[in-house]
Amino acid sequence: MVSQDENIGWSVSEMARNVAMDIPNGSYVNLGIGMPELVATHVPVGREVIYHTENGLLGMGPAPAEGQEDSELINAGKKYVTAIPGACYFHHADSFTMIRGNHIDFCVLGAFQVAENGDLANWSTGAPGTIPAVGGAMDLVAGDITILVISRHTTREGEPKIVKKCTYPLTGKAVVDTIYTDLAIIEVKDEGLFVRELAPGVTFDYVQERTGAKLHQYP
Amino acid sequence: MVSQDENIGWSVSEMARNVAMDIPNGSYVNLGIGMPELVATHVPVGREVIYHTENGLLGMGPAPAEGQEDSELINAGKKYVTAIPGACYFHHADSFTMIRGNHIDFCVLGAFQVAENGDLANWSTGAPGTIPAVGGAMDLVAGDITILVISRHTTREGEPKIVKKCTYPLTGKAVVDTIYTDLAIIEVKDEGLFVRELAPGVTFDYVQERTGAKLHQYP
Amino acid sequence: MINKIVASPAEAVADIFDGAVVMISGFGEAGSPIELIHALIDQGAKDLTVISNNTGSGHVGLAALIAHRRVKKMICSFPRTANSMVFPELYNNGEIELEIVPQGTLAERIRSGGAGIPAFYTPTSVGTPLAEGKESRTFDGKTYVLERTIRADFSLVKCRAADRYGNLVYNKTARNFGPIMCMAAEATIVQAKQIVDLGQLDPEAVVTPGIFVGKVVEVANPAEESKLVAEGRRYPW
Amino acid sequence: MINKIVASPAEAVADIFDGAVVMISGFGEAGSPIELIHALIDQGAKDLTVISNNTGSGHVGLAALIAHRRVKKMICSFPRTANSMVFPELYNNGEIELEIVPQGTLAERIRSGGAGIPAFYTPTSVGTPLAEGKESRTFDGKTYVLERTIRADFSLVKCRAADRYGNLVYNKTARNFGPIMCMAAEATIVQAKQIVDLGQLDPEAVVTPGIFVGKVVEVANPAEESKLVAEGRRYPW
Repeated sequence: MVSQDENIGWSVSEMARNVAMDIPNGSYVNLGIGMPELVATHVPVGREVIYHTENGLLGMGPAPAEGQEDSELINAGKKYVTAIPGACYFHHADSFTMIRGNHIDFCVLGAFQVAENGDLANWSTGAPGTIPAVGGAMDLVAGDITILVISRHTTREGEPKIVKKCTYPLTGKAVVDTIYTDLAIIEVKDEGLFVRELAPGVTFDYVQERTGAKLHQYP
Repeated sequence: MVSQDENIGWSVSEMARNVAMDIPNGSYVNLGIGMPELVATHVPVGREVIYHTENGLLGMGPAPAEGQEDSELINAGKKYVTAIPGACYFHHADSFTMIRGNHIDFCVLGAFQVAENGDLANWSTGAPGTIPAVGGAMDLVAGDITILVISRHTTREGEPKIVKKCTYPLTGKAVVDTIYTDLAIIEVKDEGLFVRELAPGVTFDYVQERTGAKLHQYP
Repeated sequence: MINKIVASPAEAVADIFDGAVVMISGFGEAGSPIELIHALIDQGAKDLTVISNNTGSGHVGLAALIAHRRVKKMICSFPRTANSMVFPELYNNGEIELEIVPQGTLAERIRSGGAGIPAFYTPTSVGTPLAEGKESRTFDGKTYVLERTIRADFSLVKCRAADRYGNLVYNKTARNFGPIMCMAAEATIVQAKQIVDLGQLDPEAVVTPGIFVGKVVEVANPAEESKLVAEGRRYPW
Repeated sequence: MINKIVASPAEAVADIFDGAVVMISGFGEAGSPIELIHALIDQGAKDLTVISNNTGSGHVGLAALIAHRRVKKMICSFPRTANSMVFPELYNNGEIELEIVPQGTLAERIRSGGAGIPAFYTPTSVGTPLAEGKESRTFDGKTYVLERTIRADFSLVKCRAADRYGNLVYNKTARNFGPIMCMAAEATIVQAKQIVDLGQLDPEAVVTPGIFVGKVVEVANPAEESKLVAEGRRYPW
């Protein structure tokens, strides 16, 4: 465990922007609950991105104005949302066809742990006494959708979240493509983890010290 | 081969009426191409029966008036049809869900041969040089839909169509429930073929002579 | 004449028997047939196996059914939410069984149940604890698990509008599991916000063809689960 | 901005390559994208594997594509109809391959191709010549055959209306294989009778969500195959 200076690295908003910059115009994107939801607000002007929520809506828009909430128009996190012009509704089997059948282009997810081979753990800490609840997490990573993980680099306790091997129960094996943390953008390759970009003022060694797996630099 | 007096037995129209009488109010029915189509015109007043055509329509109505034909509103036999109020359209996978998932109550089919165990052959004569063409025939009999066969008792050449074992390629094994011919109504039971009704002036022995399998009488 | 319309939720759920397998539509409160569930509580059937994405919240609807000890086993993808306290308590006390299924696999198992498909292969859950004990197989170099279909004795479903043939249309994301659950039960029971005359539903826009529906009851002003929970209401009241 | 609309059928089919697997919507002439097929004939791609319920009629549309020796293999449920002469002749001469698939199995194989399901079990064809050589298995005392998914490089589909996102609605029984073929191809190419502004299609009534569609071209007055056949027309004219 190595402590991390709170004033170092990207803010959550900057992390979301980093993800958004990697999503091209015309993409179909599923955003996980929590931090991933912020990505939608950072898509650059001129890019049109269509959001899928697995509970049956393609063309999800932002949260409604106060007083306009509709309890039958929600996202996968059960928050009130809106639908853009050109949206459409469908049932759950069709919705997961879009996921499992690789029609979605990008899925942005949070993580408990990511292993150096791309294994993802984000559904259960496996702690005794917790009730298992998987939702759509395993479906989202089961196809060949590009999986982008957005997460703080370490846990609140300073433990690395990027590890050699996940200790939490897996969501999927070798599924993560890119990891966006407050310290770096890290790509998962067959040869291992490669740092693509460092946050301002952050060194490679600083990131490596807070990572449980070996990092590589591009030549 | 035993010749059959053309003036003996039910007319095609009466055969269709016999089938129609066995279809209760509220049934969902798929009618095969040809003779089965006649059944729709014989449903007794007061019964409401809904017709399914596997090319994506539930609530098929009669043929349109001349000049009202729509090349995008056809039945499985590719004939022009209409849609009743309360009809709906759906795609082919959903349509065969209704069939394979046993949601249809009755399917009325023609036959080349029916065996005493209920085997049905109605898609191919297996003759060399013919092009195989199965359509939806095998799907219609694959579930547990009640299968009603409407057919002349013998071929044009006087050969029995109800046989001990089908010589033509099968459409399905042990699938037929009741056979409606010009001579008799015959039920397929685990114990064999049972004659439920004889056409006026037709004797059990007359039917047995023109049948390639043993018939039974109800006690 | 075909007329699937019944007069009350009580009449609609009258046939549900002890030990029945019951699918209940909804994703959270959206699409949850709360009046049918309350009628089922009044009706008294017990030892139920319930298939629903969640386990309800507060002490109304599905959570109330569970609280009344009517549910022997839940099959769902996500049994806990912000306001679910009933299920966690019973589960931690060992008073209710749980089968946890990935959401897309749950949807596909239900859909296949309606489609006469007894089993299918899927990539979801491969390499995870949820694939343990499941048969797996490789197709074209990728590993998949074999999943069996699910069918139910009854499905309880909420929709926006219905006609006497049982044709249904839904409202926004309240559609979710409704259409596939209608397909996968021996008897599907629907509460509709509105019953319309035959021919009023656009035949191109019907989502659930009437063939998948057994009974329909109009509930013009369904309760909103989240409001009842916020008010601390408990069923029966 | 997302804009899937292209200017002409020729532009829409420009990428189809020799040896491609191509799904073509339609049940007989209903839903057959005749202008896209004619553009494909002009474009010249050959050695195609075509998946379509039938094989066309007369010497237009799919029958013309076959007549021009562009199709190496047909996968279909019913290769002969009243006015189909091209396919039977080539087939009897051994000039075209045929894989015959029961119609519901064909639909489900296509749908599963779009759904990421590599294989499923079905009761259809058990005990018949079409099950020969197929793996079978018993579930709950009933026998089923294992069927593999089908996917295509391209799907050519006809619909009634589309918007720039590729959302589609169909017309009556011309819907048939269109929605599932849109799901099962790497690139789906659609001819729509009408292109409408975004938001003009009712989000509750969209049949094919735009995510399944790559390119859309407006063909406001599509030819009617049966009329062309009755007139003895041949493509190209």
